[in-house]
Amino acid sequence: MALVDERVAHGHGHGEAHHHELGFWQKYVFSQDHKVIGIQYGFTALCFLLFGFTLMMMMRWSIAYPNQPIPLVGWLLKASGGIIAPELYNQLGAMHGTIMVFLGIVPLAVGAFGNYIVPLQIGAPDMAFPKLNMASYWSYFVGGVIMLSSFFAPGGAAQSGWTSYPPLSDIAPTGQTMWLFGMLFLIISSVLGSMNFLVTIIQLRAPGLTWMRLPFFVWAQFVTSFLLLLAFPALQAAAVLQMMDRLAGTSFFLPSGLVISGQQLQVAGGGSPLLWQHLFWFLAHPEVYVLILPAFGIIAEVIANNTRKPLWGYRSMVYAVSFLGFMSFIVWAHHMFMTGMGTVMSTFFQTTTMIISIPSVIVLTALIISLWGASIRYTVPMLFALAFLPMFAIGGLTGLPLGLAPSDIHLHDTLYVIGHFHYVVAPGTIFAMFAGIYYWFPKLTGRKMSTLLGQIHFWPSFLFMNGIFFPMLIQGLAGVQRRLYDGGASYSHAQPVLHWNAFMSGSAWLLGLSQIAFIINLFWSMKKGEKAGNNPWEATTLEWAATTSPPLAHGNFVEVPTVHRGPYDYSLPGASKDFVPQHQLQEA
Amino acid sequence: MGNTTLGLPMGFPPSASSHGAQLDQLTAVVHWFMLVLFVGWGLFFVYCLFRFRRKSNPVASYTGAKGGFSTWGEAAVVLVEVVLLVLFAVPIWAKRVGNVPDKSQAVQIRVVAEQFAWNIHYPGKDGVFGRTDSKLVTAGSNPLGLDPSDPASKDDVTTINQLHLPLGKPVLIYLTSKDVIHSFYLPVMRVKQDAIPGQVIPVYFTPDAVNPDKAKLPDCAVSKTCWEIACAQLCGLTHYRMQGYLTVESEAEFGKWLDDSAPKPAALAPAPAPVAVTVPATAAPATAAPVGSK
Amino acid sequence: MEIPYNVEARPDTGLFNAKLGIWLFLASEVMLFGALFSSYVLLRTGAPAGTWHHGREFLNVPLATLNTIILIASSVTMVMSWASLKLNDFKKYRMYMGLTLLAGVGFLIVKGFEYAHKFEIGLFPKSNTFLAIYFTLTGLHGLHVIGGMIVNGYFLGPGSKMFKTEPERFTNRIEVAGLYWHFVDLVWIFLFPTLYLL
Amino acid sequence: MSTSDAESIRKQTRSYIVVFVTLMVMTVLTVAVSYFHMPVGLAILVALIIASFKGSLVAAVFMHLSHERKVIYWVLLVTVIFFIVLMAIPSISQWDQRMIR
Ligand code: HEA
Ligand code: HEA
Ligand code: CUA
Ligand SMILES: [Cu+2]
Repeated sequence: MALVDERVAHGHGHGEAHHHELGFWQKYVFSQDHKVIGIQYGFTALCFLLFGFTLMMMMRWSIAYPNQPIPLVGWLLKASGGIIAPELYNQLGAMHGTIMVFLGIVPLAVGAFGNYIVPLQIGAPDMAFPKLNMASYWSYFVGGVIMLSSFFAPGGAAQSGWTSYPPLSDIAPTGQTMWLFGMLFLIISSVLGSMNFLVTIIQLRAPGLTWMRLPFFVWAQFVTSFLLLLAFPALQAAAVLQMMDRLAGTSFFLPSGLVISGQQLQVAGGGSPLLWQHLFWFLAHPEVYVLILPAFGIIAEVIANNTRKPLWGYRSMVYAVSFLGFMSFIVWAHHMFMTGMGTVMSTFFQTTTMIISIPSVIVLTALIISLWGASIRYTVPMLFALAFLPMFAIGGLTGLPLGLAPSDIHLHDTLYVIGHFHYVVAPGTIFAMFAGIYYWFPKLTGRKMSTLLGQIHFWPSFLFMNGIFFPMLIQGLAGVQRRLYDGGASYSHAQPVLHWNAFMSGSAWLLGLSQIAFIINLFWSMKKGEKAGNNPWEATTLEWAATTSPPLAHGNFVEVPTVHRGPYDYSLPGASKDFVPQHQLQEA
Repeated sequence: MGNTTLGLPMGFPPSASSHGAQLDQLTAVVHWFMLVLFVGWGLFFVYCLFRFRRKSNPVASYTGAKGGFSTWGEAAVVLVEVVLLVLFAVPIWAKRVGNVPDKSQAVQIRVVAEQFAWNIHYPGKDGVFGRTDSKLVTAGSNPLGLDPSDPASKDDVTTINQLHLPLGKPVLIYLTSKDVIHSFYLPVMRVKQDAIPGQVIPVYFTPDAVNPDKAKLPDCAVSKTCWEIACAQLCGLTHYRMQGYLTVESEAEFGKWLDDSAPKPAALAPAPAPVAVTVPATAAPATAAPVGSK
Repeated sequence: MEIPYNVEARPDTGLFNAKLGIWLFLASEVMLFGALFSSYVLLRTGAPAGTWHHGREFLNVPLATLNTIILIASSVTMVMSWASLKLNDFKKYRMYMGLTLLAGVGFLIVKGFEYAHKFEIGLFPKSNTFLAIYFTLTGLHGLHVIGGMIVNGYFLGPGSKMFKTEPERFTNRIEVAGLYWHFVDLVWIFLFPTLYLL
Repeated sequence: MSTSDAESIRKQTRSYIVVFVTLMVMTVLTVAVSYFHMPVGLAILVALIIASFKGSLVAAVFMHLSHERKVIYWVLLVTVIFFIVLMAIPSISQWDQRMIR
C-alpha cells in the first residue's frame, strides 16, 4: 500500500492544514475519509486492471502461437519450458475474467469514482457510514489478495472460467475453493458498499438538491448500488453451496451416476448443474450493467461539460437507467438458451432481452443528440467519452443476435460473445474510466494531466482496441469457440479465420504499450502537471463549485452549499458566463 | 448445399441441414438491421462532431435539438425488434424445439460426452438401444457402460468421435454427458446443445448435404477441412480439441457403414484409428488431477 | 463537519441513516435466503419421484418447536428492551437485553444438541440432498444468530455507556439491532415448517 | 418513532404481548396440523400460510412495518418482486426443460 500513501500525501498537499491531527495510519491506511478510500480503491483497482491485462497478454500469445515458448516472461514457467500449457491457459482465462470484472472495473467504477465523487456531487461531508466504507475497502482488498494467492495453490488458480460452472468447478483443484472464498469477501464488500451509497444518496443530499437536480452520474451510481445490493446475494448463496460441495462432500450441483475418467464419483448425487447457472446469472447479468451504468454516468458528465450545454433529455435518461436496472433482473437466462430451454422460458427471456435493449438505445440516442447545437471542446476526457459512444454501440448491437435464441444457436460460446462484451467493457467501460480519470484528476491533485501524453494515449488505444475485438466478431461468426488455448488451431471450421489471431494478439500487445503513456502521465502530472484552479473545466456540478482542489482533508465543504438549479446549466441565455454552478442563486 | 450466407463475412461455415438456412437468414437480417442503426446514428454523430466543434459553433444552444428525431428513431428500433421477435425468433425456436420427429421415421442415436471424447451409440438392426449403466463403465473397453447380458445390446454399434448420418433423413439424438457439461456443436448443421450430466436432451435435425470430397476422412484430418463435432463448453484441459468427425453419406453407404462396424467392439473404433483414439488417450491423464483433488 | 441525520430523522424521508441502512441490508439478506430457498424448491421438485428424503425422517420436531418458541420469545424481549429505553428505564433495558442474549444462547445449545445427535447416528450434509440443504440453511441461520448475539452483547456491555451521553442515539441503535434480530427470527419462522414439517 | 410519548409506548408493549401469544398458538397449531396426515399439496399450503401469517405479524408489529416510512416500503416492494422472480423462475424453467424424463 506504500504507493497509495504517497499518492494521498500528494493528493492532499494542503488538505492537512484544515485537519484535526490523526495518526499516519488512520489518515492514509485505515482512513475513514471517503476521498482517501476512493483513492485507495482507485489505485488498487488500476493495479488489478494492469494485472488482468497482463494475464490476457500471455493468453494472447498462446492463442497466436500455441506450444511455443513465450518470450520475455517465459522464465516464469520453467516447468513447461516457457510454454503456456492448457491448464495454465484455463487459469489465465478464468482469472482474467474474474479480476477484470470483480477486482478491476467494479471497484474502479463504483468503489473509486463513486466514493470520491458522489459525496462531493451531492454536497455531503462524507459517506453516511465512514467505518463501513473502510470495511468495504479492506474486505475488497482481502478478497483480492486471496484471489492472487490462489495462483500458488496446488493445481493452480481457478480454471473453470469466470462462470465456474459445476460439475467441472466442483471437481477442480484447490484454486477453485480460494476463488469462492475470495468471492465471498468481494460480495460482502459490494453489499456493504452499495448499502452505504444508497443511504448516502437518499439521506445526505444538500438542501435544494432534489432528485431531478442530481447529476446523472449520481443517478447511475444510485441504480448501480441497487443492482449490487439485490443481485449479489444470489451468488453469495451459490458460492456457499459450491463450497459445501467441495468441502463437505454434498452434491447440490452433482447429479447421480457421474463417471469421471472411468471412475464413479462417490457422492450422494441428486443435484442439479443448472441450479448454479441460474444463481450465477441472476447475479452476473445485473453485474454487467453494474459495469456499464457508472460508465454512462461519467460519459454524461464529460459530455455535458465539454459540449457546454445541458444534456438532451436528462429526464428520459434517468427513467431509462432506472428501467434498465429493474429489467436487468429478469433477463439472466439469455445466457442459458443452449441448456435445453423449452419454448416458454426462451420466449420470455428473448422478449425481456429485446425490451432491455431499448433503454440503452434511449440513453445512447440522448447522449448523441446532446451534441446537436453544442460547442464541442475536444479535451482528452471528451475524446474518450466520444469514442465510447460508437464502441458501446457495436458492443450493444452485437448483443441483439445473441439475445435471439435461434441466432444464438450458432453464436453461443463462440468468440462472437467475447467480441460482444469486450466492445462494451473494454473500449466501452475502460474508455469511460479513462475519461473519468482525466476529467477528475485536477479535483484530486489540483493539477491537470498532460494533454499531449493524453493524445498519445488515446489514439493508439482506440485503434488497437478495434484491432483486437472486431476480428473476434468475424471469428465468432465463423463459429470458433471461446476458451480454446490454441485459438482454434485444431478445429477445421476455424482454419479460414485463423490468420486473424496473430494480428489480434499484436494489437493487444501494442495496446499494452500505449498504456505506458497513461501511466507516465498519471504519475508525472501528480508532481509536475500544470496547476489547475478549483474549477478548471468551468463545470457546474457541486464537486467543482464548492470545494478547493484538492478538497479539504475532512468535511469537504467550508459551508454546506444550497442548490438552486439543475445539474447542467451551461450556456444559460442571459448568464454572464457560459456556465452557472448549481449552488448559484441567480446571475451575479 | 442449401445455404446462402447473405453477405455474412467470409469464414461463415456452409449450412448442411434443412433448418440451417433459416437460422442464417435471421442472423443475416439482424446484422443488416444492426448495420443500418450503426450507420444511421453514426452519420448523425459524425456530422455533429464536425458541425458543432468549438470553431464553427462558438456559442452552444441551451435548448439544443428540437423535433422528434429520437422518438421516431427509437420507435423504429422498437418496431424492428418486435418484428424480429414475433415473426422470426419465437416461431423459429418453437420449430427447432417443438415437433420431435417420430421414432419410426428418425435415425436414433445416443451421444454421450465425456472428458474429452464423444461416444456415439447406434441401436443397430433391432433398433433398440442396449441397456447401459454408469456402474458398468470402464475407461477403455466399455466407455458407455453397455450391459453385455442385455440381448438388445448385442448388435449395437458404438464409436468414439465418429458420427455417421444418412442424407435427408431426420436424425434424433439423445444427448447426455458422463462427467461435466459439454456442448455438442455441429457447425455445418447449425446445431448446438449443451450436454448436461444427469439429463438426456433430445436434439434433432435433417442433414441436406453430404460431405464434399475435401471434407472426407481420412485426408480431411490432415488438411483440416473436415466436418466436425466441436465442444463449445469449457470442460477441462483438453476442451480445446474435444473434436469428433461428422460424415453425412447416402442412405446406402450409411447402411453399409453400419454393417461393417456392427461386430466390432467400441475399443478398436473404426478408421481412421489415429484420429479416433488420440483424444480419449489424452483424456485419462488430463482428468486424473482434478479427481484426485476432490 | 458532522454527518447529518445520524440521530435525528431527515425531514423528507423521516428516517435516520442507520434505520434506512439496516432495512437495505435486510433487503439483501432476503435475497440471500431467497436464493437458498429457491435452491431447496428446485432440488426438491426436480428430484425423481420417491428419491427425496423428508425432514421428518431425521429431524426432531419437539426440539425444533422448543427452539421456535425460544426465538420468538427473544424477539419479544428484544422489542421490550427497546421500549424500556424509550420509557427511559435503563434497568429494564438491561434485563430484557440480558434475556434476549440468554435466549440466543439457549437456541444455540439446542441446535448444538440436534447437530451432535445427527453426527452420532452418522447423518452428515453429504448423506443426501435434504440433509445438505438442512445443514446449509440452519448453519447459515445459526451464523446470523451468533452475529446478532455479538452485537447485542456489545450493546449490553461496553456499548451501553452511550446511553449516558447520547440516549436518543443509543435507543436508535437498539432499534436497529432489534430489526436485525427480528429478521433472524422471521427467517426461522419459515425454516421451521419447510425443513421440519414438510 | 422518536416522537411518540410514553403512553403510546405502553400501548405498544401491550400489543407486543398479544402478538407473542398469537405466535405461540400458531406455532403449536402448525405442529399439530402436521401430525394428522393430509395430502402433501394441502399440507405445504397450510404450513406456508401459517408461516406467512406469523412472519407478517413479526414484520408488522415487532419491526414496526405497519407504520413505516415510504422509502422503506419502496425498497421492500422492489425486493419482494425480485424475491418472487428468484423463487419462481429457476423451478419453472426446470419444468420447461427439454429432456427425456
Ligand atoms: C457491460 C457489459 C454488458 C452490456 C452493457 C451488455 C449488453 C447487452 N448484452 Fe451482453 N454480455 C456481457 C456484458 C454486457 N452485455 C458479458 C460479460 C457476456 C458474456 C458472459 C460470459 O458468457 O462469459 C454477455 C453475454 C450476452 C449474452 C449471452 C450470449 C451467449 O452466451 O450466448 C446475451 C444474449 O442475449 C447478451 C445480450 C446483451 C444485450 C441484448 C445487451 C443490451 O443491453 C445492449 C443494448 C444496447 C444497444 C442495442 C446499443 C444501442 C446503441 C445505438 C443504437 C446507438 C448507436 C450509436 C452510434 C453508432 C454512435 N449478452
Ligand atoms: C470488465 C471486464 C473485462 C475487461 C476490461 C477485459 C479486457 C480485455 N480482455 Fe477480456 N475477458 C473478460 C472480461 C474483461 N476483459 C471476461 C469476463 C472473459 C471471459 C473469461 C472466461 O472465459 O471465463 C474475458 C476473456 C477474454 C478473452 C477470451 C479468452 C478465451 O475465450 O479463451 C480474451 C482474448 O483475447 C480477452 C482479451 C481482452 C483484452 C484484449 C482486453 C483489453 O481490452 C484490456 C484493456 C485493459 C487495459 C487497457 C488496462 C488499463 C489499465 C491500466 C493501463 C492500468 C494503469 C495502472 C496503473 C496506473 C497502476 N478477454
Ligand atoms: Cu467438452 Cu469442452
Ligand atoms: Cu446478460
